[in-house]
Amino acid sequence: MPERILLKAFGMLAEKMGTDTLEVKNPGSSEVLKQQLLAQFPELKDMTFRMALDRKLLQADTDISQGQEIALLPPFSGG
Amino acid sequence: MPERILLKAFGMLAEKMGTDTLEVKNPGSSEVLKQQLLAQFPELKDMTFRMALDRKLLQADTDISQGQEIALLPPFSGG
Amino acid sequence: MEKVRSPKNIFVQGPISAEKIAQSISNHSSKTDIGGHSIFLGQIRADEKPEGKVLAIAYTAYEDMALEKAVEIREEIFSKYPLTCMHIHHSLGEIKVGEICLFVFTSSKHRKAAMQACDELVERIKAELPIWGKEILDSSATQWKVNT
Amino acid sequence: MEKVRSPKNIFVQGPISAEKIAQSISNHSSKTDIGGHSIFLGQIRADEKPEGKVLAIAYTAYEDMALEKAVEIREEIFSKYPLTCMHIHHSLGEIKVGEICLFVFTSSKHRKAAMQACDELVERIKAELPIWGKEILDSSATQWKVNT
Repeated sequence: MPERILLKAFGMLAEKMGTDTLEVKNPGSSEVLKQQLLAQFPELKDMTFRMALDRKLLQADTDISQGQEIALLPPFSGG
Repeated sequence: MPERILLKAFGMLAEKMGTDTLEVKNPGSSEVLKQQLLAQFPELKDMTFRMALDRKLLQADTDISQGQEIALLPPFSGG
Repeated sequence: MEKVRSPKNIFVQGPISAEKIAQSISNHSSKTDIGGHSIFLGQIRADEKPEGKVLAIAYTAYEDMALEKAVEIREEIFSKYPLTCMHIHHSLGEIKVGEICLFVFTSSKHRKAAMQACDELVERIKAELPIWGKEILDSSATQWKVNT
Repeated sequence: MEKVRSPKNIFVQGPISAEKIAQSISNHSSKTDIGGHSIFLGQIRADEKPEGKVLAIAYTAYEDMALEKAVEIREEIFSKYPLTCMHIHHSLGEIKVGEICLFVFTSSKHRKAAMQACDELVERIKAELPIWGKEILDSSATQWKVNT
């Protein structure tokens, strides 16, 4: 049985994707996941966003293990 | 009749002089007035203070006219 | 031994009231080593946009990540400045024009530390906490806020 | 035409209450061009001196000169920073440890102006206003405060 991972989307990204949670097959790394998402949601291509793994911002391509929490974060605008 | 001027003293200066107002004969300039005060109140010699004329700090020796308000100001410590 | 801080909740549902701010100030009167408090308040502005005038901002956050990041920021600011206290409160939900959405409060023995820490905290909150504001306009359009 | 400002009273008899601060914040909720408020509060510290522990500070001022100078400082700060509002309140009389003796409040569209103006105001108030604090110690001695 392939690993499934849970994605969370926030702000404008969740709005564009039409959902704030998404369950996908674990593609193994954050960069592969990103390419998959851009293929599935072409509207993300025009948007700036970063990814977080287990609530830490990713700075580079990173392996994803089962049970980890992935999030898609548009530019912050608190305050 | 010689001109009289009114002096105001504040903070530690008023405490040392034993009064917060003093009427004196107008000596004509702030520097002469200062020397007169140091002679009359020797304890002022060890103290740092500035003078104000009509509520403006004096930067240099300044003529004093009748009716002007002279004040003796120890270092500020508000806030 | 390292002091372990559990993530303190910084989020408040709805606007931050002046009474809450007053209460927070009063709570510090027993801390007699404090000489200065620095407070920053963020208030919702009725900005005029091409699409309409801002009536409110609706805030959402990735709360777990924001709380973890807030702990990290707190610890870094505490180690950088000699502070007595530091408090961060950010609103979630819809906050109307004129209401307060951010309350940052630092206290120290001498004023400089509180002031510098407060400035730095506000900058870091805006740049590093995963919080998003959606502007609600009088044209009933909405628009995602962009921090500058 | 030059706007003539009559000296606004900055002095308050006794300590500044948290309720007064809350009221002042609330008064600004109708000013919908404000995005940020910066507040500084000075609180009396229980400093330990060789002669005893501070219980209170008794403030006196050359009020007429202080009010004239405060007008000058206000005008200079208003011309330097794009501020919406600026308020200064300083206590006179005896203020006990833990109580608030200085309340400086600036507001602006964007946060930087309010924060920088608030810092500069506090520095100028301490350096330029003819106000004196006499520390009342638990040994019942008194000692004139020195600003550092």
